[in-house]
Amino acid sequence: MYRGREGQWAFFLHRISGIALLLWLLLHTLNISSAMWGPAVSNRLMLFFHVPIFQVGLLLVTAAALYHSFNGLRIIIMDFTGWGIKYQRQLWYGVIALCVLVAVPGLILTVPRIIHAATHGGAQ
Amino acid sequence: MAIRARRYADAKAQASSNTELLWWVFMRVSGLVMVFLVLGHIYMNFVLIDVSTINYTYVAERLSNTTWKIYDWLILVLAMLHGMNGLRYVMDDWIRNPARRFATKAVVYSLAVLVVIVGSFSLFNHDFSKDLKQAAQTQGSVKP
Amino acid sequence: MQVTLKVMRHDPAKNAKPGWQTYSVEAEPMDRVLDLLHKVKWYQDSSLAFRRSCGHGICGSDAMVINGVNQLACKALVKNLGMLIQVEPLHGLPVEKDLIVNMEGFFAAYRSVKPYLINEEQPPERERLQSPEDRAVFDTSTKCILCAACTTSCPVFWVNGSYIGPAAIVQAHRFIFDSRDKGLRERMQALNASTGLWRCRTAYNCTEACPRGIPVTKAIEEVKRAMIYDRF
Amino acid sequence: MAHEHDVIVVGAGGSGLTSALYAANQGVNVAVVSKLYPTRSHTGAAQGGIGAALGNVEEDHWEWHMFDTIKGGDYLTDQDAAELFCKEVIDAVIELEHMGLPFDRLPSGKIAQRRFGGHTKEFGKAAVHRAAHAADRTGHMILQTLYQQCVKEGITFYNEYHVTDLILEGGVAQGLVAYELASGELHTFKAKAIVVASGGYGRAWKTTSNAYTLTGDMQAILYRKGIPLEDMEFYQFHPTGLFPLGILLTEGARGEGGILRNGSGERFMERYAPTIKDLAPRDMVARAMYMEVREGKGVGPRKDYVLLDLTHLPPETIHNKLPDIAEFAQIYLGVDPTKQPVPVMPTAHYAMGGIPTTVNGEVVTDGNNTVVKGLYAAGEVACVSLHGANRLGTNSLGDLVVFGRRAGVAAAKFAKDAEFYDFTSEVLGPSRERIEKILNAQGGPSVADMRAELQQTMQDRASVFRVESLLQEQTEVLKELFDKYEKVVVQDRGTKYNTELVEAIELGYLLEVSEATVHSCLNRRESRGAHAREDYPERNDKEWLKHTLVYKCPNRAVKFAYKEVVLGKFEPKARTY
Ligand SMILES: Cc1cc2nc3c(=O)[nH]c(=O)nc-3n(C[C@H](O)[C@H](O)[C@H](O)COP(=O)(O)OP(=O)(O)OC[C@H]3O[C@@H](n4cnc5c(N)ncnc54)[C@H](O)[C@@H]3O)c2cc1C
Ligand code: HEM
Ligand code: SF4
Ligand code: F3S
Ligand code: FES
Repeated sequence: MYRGREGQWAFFLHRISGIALLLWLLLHTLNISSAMWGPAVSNRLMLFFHVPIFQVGLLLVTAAALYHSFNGLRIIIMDFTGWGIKYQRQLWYGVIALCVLVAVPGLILTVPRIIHAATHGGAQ
Repeated sequence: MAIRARRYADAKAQASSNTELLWWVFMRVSGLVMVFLVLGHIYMNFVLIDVSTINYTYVAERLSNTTWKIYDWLILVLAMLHGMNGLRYVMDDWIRNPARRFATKAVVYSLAVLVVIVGSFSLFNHDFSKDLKQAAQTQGSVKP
Repeated sequence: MQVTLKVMRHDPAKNAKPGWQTYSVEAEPMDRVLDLLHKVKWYQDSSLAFRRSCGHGICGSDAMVINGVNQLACKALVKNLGMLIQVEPLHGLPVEKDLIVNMEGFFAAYRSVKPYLINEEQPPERERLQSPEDRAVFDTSTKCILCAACTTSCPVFWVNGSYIGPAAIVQAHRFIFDSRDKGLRERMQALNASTGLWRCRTAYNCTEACPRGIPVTKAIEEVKRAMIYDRF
Repeated sequence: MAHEHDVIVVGAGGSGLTSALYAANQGVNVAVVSKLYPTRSHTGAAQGGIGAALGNVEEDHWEWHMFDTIKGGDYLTDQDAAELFCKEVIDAVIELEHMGLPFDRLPSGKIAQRRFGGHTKEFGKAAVHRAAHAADRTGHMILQTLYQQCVKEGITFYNEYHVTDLILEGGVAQGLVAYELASGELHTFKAKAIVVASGGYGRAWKTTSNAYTLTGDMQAILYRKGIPLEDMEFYQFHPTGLFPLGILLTEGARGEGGILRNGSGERFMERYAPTIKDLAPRDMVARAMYMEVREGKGVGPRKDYVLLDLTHLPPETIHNKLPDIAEFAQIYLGVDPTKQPVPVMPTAHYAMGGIPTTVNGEVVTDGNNTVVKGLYAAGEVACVSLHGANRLGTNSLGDLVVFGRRAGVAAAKFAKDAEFYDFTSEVLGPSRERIEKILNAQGGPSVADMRAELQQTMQDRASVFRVESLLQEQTEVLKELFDKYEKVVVQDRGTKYNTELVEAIELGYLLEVSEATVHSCLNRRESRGAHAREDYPERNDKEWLKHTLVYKCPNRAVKFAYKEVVLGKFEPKARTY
């Protein structure tokens, strides 16, 4: 295994999160579009996606979205400014910090909801 | 083998186009726009409400609103283009066998087009207000 | 002191699979990894194959993966590496034997960026003038010794060998930013291709790996910008 | 496999690439055969600069440069070569600039120049700014620029092909045999003209600034074929080798103001060369350093080195003008030259001698300049003789481009009117036998042990100071080593990248050039330039103002002939600075 540093891991994560987002985008679009076929089909699909495992997956995808967005901004800064390259490492730590900063309240908000849903057999 | 250091004579046909440059710029621009769209989307559907309560009615109501139609369609198209081009990079990198790469790309791009079409239909060609009314009639009220 | 040197060996004639071989070598803290390899080759196992020439980081022959990162064996000192030193051939290029990799693809990429001054104007009788400031702009990229440490540290190159690679882009930078050069458009052909510089994902491994201290990623980004500003 | 090219150049250093480039410009088909990738050649290690009387910083004239070259060479320099060189090197530097070489610049935009050892104004009055440079990687930039031009011209390269033989029939060069490292195959090359540009042989000594690959290959191959080697006793030891590794710290460090100090901190060069002090020619500085150490004025626990002091220079000067050597000191000794003086001692550096040639690079076989048809040589491998008994710093890079060009043009012109000679793959025979003998040997000495012995004994008996008894001993040592070499064994019997076999072959070359060197040292009973005989401390113009030609004879004997020194403008005078 090559001992790369921050830049390498930033890239690996960016790529993986991008792919995850894309995968989710496909599922999500189909899921939402199912509304076209009326409430019966649609609600069944949505219920299917409301099982806890998908909920946790959704949390991960959200984390991916956060990381990908913030790191995307880091990349854009590096692409167009000299200091972005100079401080790329610090910027990356900034990205991680931002993700954590946003994720913690998010988790505090959503985890109880998921647990609630899981223990009460769904939101309905 | 002898090495012939030649003038880059066989500069490939692809070389003279700016496609790659333009895609690269597009990735930044679309990314920049999407930061707001996607974070907004997350905020609205994850924080403001409990995702696990989302159901047909919520969706149908949202999809009846023109602003949201445009908002969602923008995300869909931008993310699709951005993500698919990203995936193209990934496929170029990870699938080294030309035949296999071609096949994968064909499948993936077809899928992408399909999804965009389905998504766009649901946004613009489907009258959810009618559906909603129907639903209300048949089921009584639709519980949130 | 006694250090353990683990070398990834591959003899194409004997066995198909590469494998680690371990040697115990007497070493001083100021010894170079190249010295250790020589000690093995000269006094323990002379079949060990690697390239080297100058012995002090100027010819670019002996880039290899040392303790997980690309370095020149002649610039990596034992005191900075510890008692267990692992040496592998560069990643991403076909291994010919032990630590020797095939460099043809690497040099082909180099040639593709037209790595020579392009200026069709008749030069003056004496030297062309260039201010020290103009000269400074591309100074670091002139340091490149074509050792391939950067290109073979690039995660994109590992999986996509047709990527032109940072070394070639540094060479392009060396000329594009030379006030005497007029070849930006010509070089764009190779750089703009789908295997060109837009494949760079700013992973910075190249910058970390460069034994000449060239800010490789910075150079790449400058070339990207130069091309974009040329188009828009 | 068999190949055919009008002109084939052996070696892809500065001289080889220049030859190839100018030969190609003449419209002939050119190929370069090199045992290294071109950019790995040792020209890339040259640091300080290329000397030319551009006069960009201060007034300068080619005559002054010529005088310095001749005086630096202790009047053994051929003055026709020196005159031509000092004129043409000016154009050569301009031409390199036109090719794109990124010289450092003056505020006016002109090429910057620095002072260098032995380069003076007004025939010795004071040091002059003559060395055009690109930081302290001038050689690197020359090598890169020349290779770039070769890429542009589409010259054919055979990289990692090790030349093992030269086909010479009836005084005519016809082709080459080379061993391809990647496959272990032998190849034949037919050529109408061959330019030999394979560099020096510093690896004959233990402490050297030279690359592991500088083993005197083509000198040895031609020597074995009966072609003489000229002035082999003149081997330059560069004063400032990083102690104890031998890695070079450019003279440019002293050009920028660096000072040599002994154990008591004294600037001892003031005693040896009152006018130009630390910028005296290399032979003098190297001897002075040895004298200091001998007199117990050295530094360190064993008092066996001296110090190069740069601490009084502004740190920016060091970082901008000498970045690489600052890094060498930092990496290999852990010494920061902006804060601490750097331990240095002389290191084997440059061969003034080599294959005798005319000013057009034609290889000659005797004192009457009898030419070998179709055979040319340039660069460190050759002896024009521009450097005489001692080369001035920066004159080698100039030599590469000036005489590389002359050899390339002459070879191309010759090739235009010549035909390919007919030979079959039988010519591979001797090379194949040599290789198979090594591969099949059993129970003999190892390459590494033998080479270590050679290098140590050469260091002890034939380095800066020389004396009859030790040299005599060394000839005996060499005879023994030759005997042992007959049985040398290798462990690696493979065909792909058999680098051990290559080292074994190179050891054979080192033995040959060492033999030529030691015998030439023994033969010249005077002290001149880099050749310092303790038993004959004076220069003796009456008997020894002539070039040595050493020939290999059967039974490990040698014979000598001599060649007149071309005199002219400058009469031999005592050499003081
Ligand atoms: C550390 C250092 C610093 C120096 N600094 C300066 C300086 O500042 N100024 C200056 O003027 N001079 C300097 N010199 C001297 C100068 O650099 C050299 O003399 C010069 O570069 C030699 O060039 P070349 O072309 O003759 O040979 P090299 O550059 O040594 O090239 C030899 C070529 O021959 C090939 N070759 C050798 N044997 C074979 C074979 N058997 N088969 C095939 N190919 C073969 C090699 O592959 C290589 O390509 C310095 C030298 C050293 C060592
Ligand atoms: C939210 C805002 C987003 C921003 C700021 C953003 C930014 C970026 C940027 C700048 C790149 C280019 C990386 C490079 O060239 O090195 C990129 C690549 C990528 N993006 Fe996004 N992106 C965003 C959203 C998305 C979404 C929603 C998806 C999925 C649909 C996605 C999928 C990808 C993929 C797959 C890649 C390719 C990764 C690679 O080649 O390594 N991105 N993104
Ligand atoms: S940029 Fe640095 S790492 Fe890359 S080839 Fe050049 S010197 Fe080596
Ligand atoms: S490691 Fe590779 S991705 Fe770009 S920054 Fe360097 S070339
Ligand atoms: S041997 Fe030349 S760079 Fe290491």
